[in-house]
Amino acid sequence: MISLAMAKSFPLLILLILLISAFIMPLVKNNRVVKGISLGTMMMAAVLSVITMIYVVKNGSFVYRIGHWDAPWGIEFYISPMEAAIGVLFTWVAGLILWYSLYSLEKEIPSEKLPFYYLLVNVLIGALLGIVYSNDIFNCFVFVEISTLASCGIVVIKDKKENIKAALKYLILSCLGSGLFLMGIAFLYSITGNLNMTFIYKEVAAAQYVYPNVILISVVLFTIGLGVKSAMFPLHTWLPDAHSSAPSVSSALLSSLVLKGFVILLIKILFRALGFTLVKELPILDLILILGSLGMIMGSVFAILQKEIKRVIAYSSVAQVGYIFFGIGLASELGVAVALYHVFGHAVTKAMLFLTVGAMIETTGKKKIEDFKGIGKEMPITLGLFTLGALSMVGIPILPGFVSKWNLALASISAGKPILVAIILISSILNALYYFPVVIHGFFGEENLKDRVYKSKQKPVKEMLPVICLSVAVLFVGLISEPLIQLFSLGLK
Amino acid sequence: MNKIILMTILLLPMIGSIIGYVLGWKSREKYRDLFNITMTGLVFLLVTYLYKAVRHGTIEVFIPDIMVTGLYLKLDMFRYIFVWITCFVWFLTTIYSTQYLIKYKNRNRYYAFFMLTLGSTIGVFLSENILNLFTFFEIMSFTSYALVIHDEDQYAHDAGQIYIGMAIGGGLILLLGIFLLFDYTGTLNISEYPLKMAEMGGLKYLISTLLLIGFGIKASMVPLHVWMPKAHPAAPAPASAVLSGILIKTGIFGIMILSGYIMKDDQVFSMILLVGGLTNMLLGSFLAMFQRNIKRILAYSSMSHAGYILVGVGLMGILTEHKAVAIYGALYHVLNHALFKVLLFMGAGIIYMILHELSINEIKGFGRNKTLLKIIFLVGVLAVAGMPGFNGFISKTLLHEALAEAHHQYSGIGFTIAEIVFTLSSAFSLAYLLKIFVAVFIEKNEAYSGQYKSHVRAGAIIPALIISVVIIWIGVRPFTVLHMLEGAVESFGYHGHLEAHFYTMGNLKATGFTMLLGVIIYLGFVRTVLRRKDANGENLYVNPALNWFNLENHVYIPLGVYLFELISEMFHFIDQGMIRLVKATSGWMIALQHIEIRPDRFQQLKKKLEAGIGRKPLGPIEDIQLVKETAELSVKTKSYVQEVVHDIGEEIYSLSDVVQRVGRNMNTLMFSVLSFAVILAIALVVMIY
Amino acid sequence: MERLFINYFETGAIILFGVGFATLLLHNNLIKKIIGMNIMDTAIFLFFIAKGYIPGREAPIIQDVHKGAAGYINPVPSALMLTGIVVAVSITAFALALTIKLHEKYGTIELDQIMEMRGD
Amino acid sequence: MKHLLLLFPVFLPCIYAILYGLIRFKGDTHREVFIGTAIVGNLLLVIFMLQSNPLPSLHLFRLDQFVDVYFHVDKMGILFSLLASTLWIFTMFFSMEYMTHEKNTKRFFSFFILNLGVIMGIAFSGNLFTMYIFYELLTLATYPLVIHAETEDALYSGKKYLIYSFFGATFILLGMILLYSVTNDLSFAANGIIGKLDNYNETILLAAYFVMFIGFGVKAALVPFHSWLPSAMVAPTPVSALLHAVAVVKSGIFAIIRVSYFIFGADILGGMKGHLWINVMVIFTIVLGSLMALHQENLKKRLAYSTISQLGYVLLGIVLLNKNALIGGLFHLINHAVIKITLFFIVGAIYFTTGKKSIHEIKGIGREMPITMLCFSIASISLIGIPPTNGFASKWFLALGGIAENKIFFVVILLFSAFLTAGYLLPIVVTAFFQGEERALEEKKEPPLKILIPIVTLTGVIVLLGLFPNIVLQFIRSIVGEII
Repeated sequence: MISLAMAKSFPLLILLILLISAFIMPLVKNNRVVKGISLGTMMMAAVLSVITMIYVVKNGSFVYRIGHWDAPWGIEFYISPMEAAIGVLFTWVAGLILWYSLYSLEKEIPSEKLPFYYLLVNVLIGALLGIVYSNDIFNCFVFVEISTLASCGIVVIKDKKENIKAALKYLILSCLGSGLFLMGIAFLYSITGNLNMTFIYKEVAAAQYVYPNVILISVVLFTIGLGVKSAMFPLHTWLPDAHSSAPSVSSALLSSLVLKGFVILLIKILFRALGFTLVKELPILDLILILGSLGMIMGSVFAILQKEIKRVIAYSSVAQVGYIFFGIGLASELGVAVALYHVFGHAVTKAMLFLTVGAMIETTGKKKIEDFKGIGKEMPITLGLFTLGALSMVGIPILPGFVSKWNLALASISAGKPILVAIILISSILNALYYFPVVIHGFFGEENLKDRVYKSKQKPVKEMLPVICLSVAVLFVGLISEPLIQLFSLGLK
Repeated sequence: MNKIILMTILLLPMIGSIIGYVLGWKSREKYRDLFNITMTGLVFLLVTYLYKAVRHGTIEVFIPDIMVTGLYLKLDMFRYIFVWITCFVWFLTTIYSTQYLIKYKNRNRYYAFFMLTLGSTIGVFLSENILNLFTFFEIMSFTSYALVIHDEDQYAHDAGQIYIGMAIGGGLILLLGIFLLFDYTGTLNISEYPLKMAEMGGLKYLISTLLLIGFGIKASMVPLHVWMPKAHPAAPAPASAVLSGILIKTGIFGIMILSGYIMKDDQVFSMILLVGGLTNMLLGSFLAMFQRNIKRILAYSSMSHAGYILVGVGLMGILTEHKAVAIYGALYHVLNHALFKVLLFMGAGIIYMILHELSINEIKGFGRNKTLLKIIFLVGVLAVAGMPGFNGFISKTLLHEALAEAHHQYSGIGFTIAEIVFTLSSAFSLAYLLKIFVAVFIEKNEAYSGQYKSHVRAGAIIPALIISVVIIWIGVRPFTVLHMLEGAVESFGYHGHLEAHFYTMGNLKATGFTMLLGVIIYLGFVRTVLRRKDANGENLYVNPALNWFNLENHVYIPLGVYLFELISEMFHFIDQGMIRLVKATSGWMIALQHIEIRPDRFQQLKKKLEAGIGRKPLGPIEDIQLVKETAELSVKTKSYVQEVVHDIGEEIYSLSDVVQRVGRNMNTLMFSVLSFAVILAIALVVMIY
Repeated sequence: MERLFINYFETGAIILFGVGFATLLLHNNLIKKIIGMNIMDTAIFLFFIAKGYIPGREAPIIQDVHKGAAGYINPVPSALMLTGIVVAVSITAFALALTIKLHEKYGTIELDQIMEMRGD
Repeated sequence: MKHLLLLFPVFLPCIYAILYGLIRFKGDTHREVFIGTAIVGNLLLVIFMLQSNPLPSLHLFRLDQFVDVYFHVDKMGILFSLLASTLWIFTMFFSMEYMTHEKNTKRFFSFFILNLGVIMGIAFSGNLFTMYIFYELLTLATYPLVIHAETEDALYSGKKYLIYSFFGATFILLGMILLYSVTNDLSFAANGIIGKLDNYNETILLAAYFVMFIGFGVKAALVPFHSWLPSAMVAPTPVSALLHAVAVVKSGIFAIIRVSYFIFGADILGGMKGHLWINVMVIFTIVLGSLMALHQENLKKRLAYSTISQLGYVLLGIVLLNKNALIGGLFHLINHAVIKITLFFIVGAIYFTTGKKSIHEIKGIGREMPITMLCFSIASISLIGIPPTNGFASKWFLALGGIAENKIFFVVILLFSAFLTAGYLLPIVVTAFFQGEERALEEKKEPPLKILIPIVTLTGVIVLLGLFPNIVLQFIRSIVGEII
């Protein structure tokens, strides 16, 4: 099939579509057109990514040279099933979030800034996809910087005091992170002389005996650098502020996609550039495991202490990222595959949670958890969707949250660390502790439901449709867990 | 055919109870009374009809698949005696009841339970399967409970509580025994036990002890008798009559089965029974002397007579050659006791029916002019005392003979004591009976001269008359009954009949001696020690035993209460354990949060600040300077200052505040960068070293 | 110790990084913080370029004759750092823009004062 | 194709429940007919399905060895499903009348019907995973019933219920993880699946069993995880009745049976020697339940504690791991369900007709409601275990099982608890019948027929089961024969 054969160039095409279209937007006066462009390009990207995915699954991984220069000089895209799948995830989730934003964004940000917003989103998604696809570390660095700027942009766009504060904090910390990342590249480059991951992999095998410390240092720099950006536990401090103050569409994007982009990059560096066998020997994975576990517990603990609902969900992201690092830290193929799966599961679920919460905040104008008592009567569908997300987070079977917890537990047993199962379970209990009260007080309680009018604040179903699609996606991701995990472990090899 | 009759005997009272209840519902009480009398009469006739069949062979009925293990009924001569006497007594008491209860409330309920009790009692006696026996035993306990508390006053409820409590407790212990029995023998059929139990070792004593406790409670064995002196007087007279006359026999029946079948005449076990029986005999009759309530006296008397029977059962196992005497004696006494005790209770009931009073201090002299009642009562008294010519004499003689045989066979000091006890308790019997009889029927009392005569109705007196006739008839012609008993003895595996001579010189002499002793005790103890003159110069009986050591009040209740409280407390703790744990933990957490951190310093600061409001404050601290300036500005700022003061005081007052502060600080950029640096440093150090 | 002197570029870069970090950490003023950030970035660029520098070689610009691969330093780090500088500059610009915004909203660029004014 | 039939009893009630929520009924009759059709129809469906041979089984969807929603009908499931669907019908009649006093009937009946489906799901689950899902669903679906009154008290109890349940679920999950890491398989098989493995890590297995026992034990009101049950008494009576009789606590028991005998298998468990603590917990459950019941004034609370104790019996039957004990346990599962639901109905009926809740209020009520209280007496006697009622029958086997393990201690505990049972139930009977002022005109105040008929019928069932237990026992024997 011709179209499938052409699929090799699709990743680049996706990037080009997104980035180029982004800069058309400020030129357009009509906001509706801007929205149309944004959604249209995202949908195109989504379709293309699916085709790429199909191609990769059929024909296996491929390398695409940009500008037809061969590596190591030219930049190339390396598309394995993992990358393709993540690409599909990013484009689709972003597409759905954008769809939702069509109806709600204007209520949060001034309409003259709308084109810039969509510009930033397109750039952001393009950069994230670049991080995912690219096989060149430095190229990744550039994309990381672009995405950082763009994500700061979509935080600050609301133009409120706390947004700016949060964005500045985010920016400074991100910048520190990218600094470390760049330093890491420098170290790695100094011993391997390459920036292309495939080549680094080849060189590093020889170099590890000559320069063991350099590899160690560079790995630490990568981990911490990317850890800051992906809110690894004690470095997460920017996240709650940024995520909770941003417009809910931005929060959804940031939480579900942006964090994940950096995690994917870390995985790529650790397991593709350095290689499984090498990394396994390094103590870095233990560090990641410890920090991941800490994040799982402490993120939830912090979430329990919060009063604003968006902050709760933001802290929940910290905990969920902890799961991902936990999976990486297990140093087994299953562990990493499950971590990748959790990227998937968490992306769809968290997007859904942020959007539903956004809808609730939008209609009620309130932020505190206690203000949402009895909301289930006013917005049954919204809270119902929220409940689904919460159930997934807590770990109810079939839903993705459960699947990843289950597999993480199995992986930790097979890694010979059964005690970690306790951490997983404690973390799920803690999850339940902060998600369920919202649901219970939302739906039940005589006092809570007094004076509430049924469906009085419900948004039209049309506007909630993207979220419903996300909920379907949640179920879908839960159902196809097994092939996905297999796909990922395939992609890692 | 016989099988169907057997089933009918069992089911008829139960069905009859329901029909009677429904009849009584429509307030056609006459029909119901008639119906009940007919029912019991019919049952009695049917049982009598079966006599011939049973003489020829046992009747067995087995219905599988119901009540878990199936229903296995058996009627042999041994059981026949119990069944027959039950039906006979019940028939008469039913007639009696129609009269007695005429002014009582809840008659309908009474009859229903009365009939149910009959059915279950028959069931107990008919069961071959020990589980069936237990089943009927329990039903009987429950149905008779309703009879005990019929009056529904406080006394009845108290008595009923002890009664049902002990009955259930005993039943469960019995059940435990049955479980073990079944587990080790694999069978529930009573007649199969002798073979199976023979092979069992020491465990059989555990089993037999459990079973003995279970049955012993019903048979009012010391020290399990505490319910009895309370429960029997509490019930209406006809109910007391059957409780005392028949229901005790269910316990006896169980013990006989235990001794004769299950333990198969084990020496040790029989010895225990003998000792227990003797204790019962002595204690029952001794305590009876002290009582003032007629029914209570009779209840203790029943206890004493249960002892006689137990002695017989015990001797059954101890004797090797002349076992038959003991068996005859025991069974005979079962029969006799049922008769004369029912008679006496009926007499007491008639008195109660008229006077609503049972204390002999109140009713003394009541029966002086009531000849018929006096005669009937006298017959009962003499029968209990064992006067020759009455049935009590026959069985007592047999028992005494058995005891003498045992003495002869083993010749130990123990048996000498046993004989003394036997004689003594017979003497006591006479003493307490004389106490009643003299007080009620011989002494003079102005209040009761002549009147009330018309109140004694035929319905009440006729059954009593019938029983007295039977008593005398048995006393005169003992061998008729002995003939009947022959078959029963065969059930225990002994053949041949007894050539006993009752009216010999020796027996009469012994009886005479006992009687004399009894009279002496009556005159020397009962009349002198237990009778005091009260303020009005009247002679009244007192009961010093009331203040004596009392098993129930001094042992069982305190023990039970303390144990119960203790366990309850423990389990209360466990019950709330989980929640308490959580609450305590959270309490500790909260306490931890409120731990004061250097309160003195901040308190001082706070005080200073508070003092600073409104006037010129002094102090080197910058804050205070600030406060001072603002304080002077306006009243509005004053409140603001107060807030500040409050804040400072509150903010750093406790650990939780500190934590909050730290939390807030953690969100600052400074902290973020710092933590970043720290993590980086740590990671690098850890990695490289 | 000796190695520190031999690799004086790297050593200098690390020291510079430390200076930048300290500036970022310790200063309250946002502008100073951003300057610190820039110093750090510069340190990294220095470090990276030092990796590509080989003493005694020429810049990889062909003048007159081509000296062969042995004659020039590694051009890749230098090229990369060009990109890096661009990125750093853009971030600095963004950070400064935010600072201006903050100043508009809060009237100060001292971070502790901004943090004091919580909420509204 | 007929395997698909299996889905109907499970999912049809869910559809009914949704329909019930959507349809606006014209009158009460329509409504009641709808509910009736749903519930009776389900029973008929189950019976119809059981006719087919071989018994149906169905993989609804299957991702791998673990995520495998698998339904399978076996005798154990039949027992449970029939028990549940039968008792559901009684409860339905009862609640139609009873709920006229309460508000929010619509939600009540929706969830009432829904729960039936969930229970069917539990009964027909073919592996632990499926069961776990339905088990969790049960928690969620019963929650609205528990907090029906929506008072503060009710919400508090509901919270307690949820917290306990989810702690339990977490334990179960932990157990499943441990188990799966050893077996790689979670399907139920008659003699356990562990026995088929060549070698296994006994420590992990023991831990898995222990943890799962506790996890499922939370629903089965295992001491010390029981205290949600007495507090859940704030729910309306039909709910309490169901919670106690079949829906929640029995599903816990059922799950423990599944785990013990269909995953581990009696031999393996017997060999693991880890039973001491479990036995201790079970014994505490038995004694604590009856002891605490003695202290309760509120009738429903008394019954709730009684349930704890009786569930202890059933658990005892399960953990003793021999045939007789298991027969006793299973039989008691049925008996207790029938007895307890009757008792609850009666307490509910008393509340419904007179508004009385505690013991001291009901003096002499036996005169006003003789039939009802007669039924109560019979049920009480049966619960105490006095022959010839069904309660005795099951205790008989339990005790035999206990003795067979050479542990006479268990029997002593059983009997002690029976004594306490008498202590807390008989006073109610006595108070009702034999106390209180006798009124001149005793007017009968029997509850309405819709309440009375279920009570009387169930009492009839109790008596019948006591007199002729062998029909059921035969079936239970065949189950037990297969799994031990």
